[in-house]
Amino acid sequence: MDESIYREQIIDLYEHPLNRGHLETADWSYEEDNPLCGDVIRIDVKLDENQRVADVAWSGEGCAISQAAASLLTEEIKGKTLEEVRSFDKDELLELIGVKLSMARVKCALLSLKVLKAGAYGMPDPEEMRKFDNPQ
Amino acid sequence: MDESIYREQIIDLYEHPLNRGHLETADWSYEEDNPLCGDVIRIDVKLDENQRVADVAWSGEGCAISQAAASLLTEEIKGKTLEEVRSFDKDELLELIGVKLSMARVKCALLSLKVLKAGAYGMPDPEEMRKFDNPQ
Amino acid sequence: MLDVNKIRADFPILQDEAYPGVPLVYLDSAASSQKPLPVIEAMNHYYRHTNANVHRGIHRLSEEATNAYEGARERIARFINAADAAEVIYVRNATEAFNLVAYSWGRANLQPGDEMLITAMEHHANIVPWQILAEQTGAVLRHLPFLPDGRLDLAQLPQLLTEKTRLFSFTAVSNVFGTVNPVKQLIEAAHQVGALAMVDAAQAVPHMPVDVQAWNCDFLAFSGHKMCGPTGIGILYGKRHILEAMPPFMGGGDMIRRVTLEGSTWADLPHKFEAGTPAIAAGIGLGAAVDYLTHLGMENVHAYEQYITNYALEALSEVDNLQILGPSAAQRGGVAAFTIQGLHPHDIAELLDKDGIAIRAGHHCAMPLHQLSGINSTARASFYIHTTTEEVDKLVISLNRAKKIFRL
Amino acid sequence: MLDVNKIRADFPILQDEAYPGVPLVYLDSAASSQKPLPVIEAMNHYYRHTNANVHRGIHRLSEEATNAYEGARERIARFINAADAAEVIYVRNATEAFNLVAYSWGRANLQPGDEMLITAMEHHANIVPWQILAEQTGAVLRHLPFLPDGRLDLAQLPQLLTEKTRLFSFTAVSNVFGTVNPVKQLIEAAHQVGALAMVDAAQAVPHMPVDVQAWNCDFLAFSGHKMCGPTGIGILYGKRHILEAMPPFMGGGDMIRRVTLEGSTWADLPHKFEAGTPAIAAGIGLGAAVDYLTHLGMENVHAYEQYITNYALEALSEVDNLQILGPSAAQRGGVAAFTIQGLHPHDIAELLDKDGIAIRAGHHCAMPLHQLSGINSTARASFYIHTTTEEVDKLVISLNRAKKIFRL
Ligand SMILES: Cc1ncc(COP(=O)(O)O)c(C=O)c1O
Ligand SMILES: Cc1ncc(COP(=O)(O)O)c(C=O)c1O
Repeated sequence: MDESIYREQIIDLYEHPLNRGHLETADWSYEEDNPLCGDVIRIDVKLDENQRVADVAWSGEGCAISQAAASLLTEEIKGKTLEEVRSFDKDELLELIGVKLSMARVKCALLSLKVLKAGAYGMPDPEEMRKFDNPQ
Repeated sequence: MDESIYREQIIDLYEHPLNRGHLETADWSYEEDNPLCGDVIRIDVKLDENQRVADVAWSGEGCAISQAAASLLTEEIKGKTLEEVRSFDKDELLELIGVKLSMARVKCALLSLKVLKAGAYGMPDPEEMRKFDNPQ
Repeated sequence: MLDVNKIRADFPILQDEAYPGVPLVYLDSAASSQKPLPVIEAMNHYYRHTNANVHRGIHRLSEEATNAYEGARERIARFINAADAAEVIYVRNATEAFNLVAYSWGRANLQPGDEMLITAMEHHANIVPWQILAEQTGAVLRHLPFLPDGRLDLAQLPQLLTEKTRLFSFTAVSNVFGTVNPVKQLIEAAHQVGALAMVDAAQAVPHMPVDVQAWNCDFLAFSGHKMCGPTGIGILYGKRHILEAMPPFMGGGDMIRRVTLEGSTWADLPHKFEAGTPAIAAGIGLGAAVDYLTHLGMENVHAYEQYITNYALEALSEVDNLQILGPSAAQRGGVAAFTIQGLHPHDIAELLDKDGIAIRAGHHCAMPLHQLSGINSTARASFYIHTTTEEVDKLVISLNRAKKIFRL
Repeated sequence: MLDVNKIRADFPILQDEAYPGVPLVYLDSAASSQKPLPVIEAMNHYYRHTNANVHRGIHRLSEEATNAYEGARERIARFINAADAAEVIYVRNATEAFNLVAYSWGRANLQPGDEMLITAMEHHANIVPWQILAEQTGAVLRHLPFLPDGRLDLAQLPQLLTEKTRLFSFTAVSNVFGTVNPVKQLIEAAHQVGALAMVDAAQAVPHMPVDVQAWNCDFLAFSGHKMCGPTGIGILYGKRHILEAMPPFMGGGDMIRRVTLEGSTWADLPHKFEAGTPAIAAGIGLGAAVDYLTHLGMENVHAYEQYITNYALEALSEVDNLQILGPSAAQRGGVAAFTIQGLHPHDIAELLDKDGIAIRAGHHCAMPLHQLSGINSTARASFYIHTTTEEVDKLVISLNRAKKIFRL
């Protein structure tokens, strides 16, 4: 992994985010914040007839890490089935981000995944959600 | 002052206390304990027509220091006026005891004086009583 | 068996003299234990090299402090075999653990007429919070008596532990009698009537292996300072689902999820119960204490204490007119509370101190126990991993000298 | 003026590097201050040479520990000019002080419809306890708003502080805006309507002379760890007659006068509010911190902080698109919270950390203040007696580097 967490790609994504916005007709939308810093992420997802992610958009405010993570995550799950989304692992996302994060920043990175999963499960499953509050 | 707190006189008084017992007809009686150790002292006082201590007796349980102090104190106040009893100072009693006491043991030594004063004031005067709980 | 001389070398204070030429014989570990060097150094190192506020900081020191503090929690959780570090709440001392349960669980759950059960041998920490709670909720506080030898009167349990009982809180080991109570049996009895069980493990966790899952207790309390750790830190263990259902105790920073001027929501466990900047150094110190004891092995600690306690009980039984409280050696922890006819505990403690021997005199925060035993106070010697047979011998010699001074 | 280089030599951590070759620039004292050697050594010495439980022991160590611990209380009392050491209650932190007042005074005194007043710039420690109290008693919690420049909107005080108000609790110095509030005036206003006044002095006692008798506050709260002292200790000051009339908060050992299984009576102040074995070492450490600050002179500490804060505010104002929250330098303590357009506080803190500079990013436990200011979070640099102008210069350079990395 990169030593500096602000590698070019992170800054690029912060400046030019992917899938940023809202979906007019989403199958589900979910919004959640990181109370430690007040950052908020909302994710809208639209499934196709095979229960695969047809389209996804995110919105919200946050630091470069949480914003880049949201871009990378939404890009990654396009075309995945609902089941695949539900079982998408936090380590996969951290690998996509590809920089070494401190514990405090891991929470920033995982905010979008937390929001995505809460939406995918239809509600926050406490056991599942807890993993994001106490990563590793 | 003596270095060892258990000089002969203290042990003597512990074995052979002075003024130990009860008065049949006391003008006042008061009893109090040291909650730190559960030791109790009761003092009965009889005044003469001039408001002087005609007779005094003490009873109760305690360590050698508190018991010796009770003997010395009661012996000392015989013949004193009510006013003199009220103004009898804790340092005077500590001098009578004549050994160097640690803070914890000063409380033992002063228990009988606390009881005597509470009786002499007709009730525990909080300001006056506090001095015994936080000696020096 | 433990190598007591090697252990003694770990404790700086044991290298000191009590008075010039008089070595220190510390027989007061039940009140507060001494600290081995690794514990002192862990805190020293923290303040010298990694001090910062925890949880909220994005800088190296804060990250390191958080890792050290939360890492300690994880090791403490393993030490008592908690299922999850989130079940381990940092408090100031065992006392606060009882108060936390009384204020949070108690007020949310007790109705007038509900009952709580304690025993008559409890420390004030496991009496007074329930008395205050009883007064404020209308619940009734009952107590299970003890037998003359200091064991619980289990025959009376069925009358006292009933469908009305909501909580049974009792000590695992008495700090006066030394009695080791049948913890598992008592917890099962509580659960059978639907009551929660809380264990006062202040005198257990420092001295024997404790496994909260094997005991199946709902709450458990202990203090760091009695187990080679610092003052100012203790633990409330609670089962996760019970803690989660409880309202917070103190409010402030760190225990919230979100605050608005209209209202607030709470953080997840364990933080929900930890308001404000915690005792970070003390938590790290307790982690180091747990490491120290783990390294010795709690089975070994227990075995050594049984050995030295046996030795002490026999040695003390040779002193004329000395009466030891509590049950036989087989059922007790490393404390020996006693009285000597004609010699007040204060005078015993004072005379022993002149020989460098530190014991405690008084009611040891167990006034009801003393009152029911018909005595005002006792002298108490307590033993730990660094106590030697020579020290016990000195205790006996010093007691005999004290008696002589008092012409007994 | 203070000799900052001499002072820096007193702090072991300031001799460390943040990363190899990168000196530590600690600008996070408002979250928790670093500790000078005399404070660290006071605790070290305690654990190595005089550790024992306090108050109850008749042996040399216990006597020495008691003297050290109670002696610290007396020096702390003098430091804030309390009339009597019994008015100084040891708590874990400022947060616990608010909770103690809320649980003890609040529940005994508040009726449905009674009001409490805080301000909109409070730390969560001075919000959440009153919210919980309001919910449990039916009292109403109101707040005094602040102006855009971070000063209190005193024009609204008369509507909000009324005959219904039982308590007005406010911060002396905001931990975000840095605002120094008109403490004396606010206390007088509270007393005029018959309300008690509680001062959050967590950001005041470390930084300026505080005289509780001159202020005439009824309660005052602060934490040891923000004033060169250890974690795990704080102070609740209260006027004697008010504390005496209050019921106890936590129950247990040391806070009782007598315990029977039927009921208990309470110890005198300050012990009535200090249940269980206290944070002895931390109390002693706070005593050493007070000695350290007294030796520097709080007037000097204050003057130096004003100097360095002025310097910092000017230096920061040179950074483009950087916005500082709070009032002008004349009315503020040594904190500078700011935002930079296009750069999130997390990213600022992270990038500064790589240059060895420790600042804080977030809501600093003051969510309502941020919400009302229309921002989620800020970056906060805070200054103390060891902060140099060179360190402030490094902060500015590092901020500009951060902006460059983000192509701003
Ligand atoms: C103004 C203010 N009040 C209260 C507190 C709470 O202090 P503690 O966390 O030590 O209880 C703080 C510290 O963050 C503060 O800055
Ligand atoms: C059995 C027992 N319970 C509780 C306590 C209270 O411990 P602390 O004073 O550390 O809260 C003690 C210590 O004296 C104890 O021996």
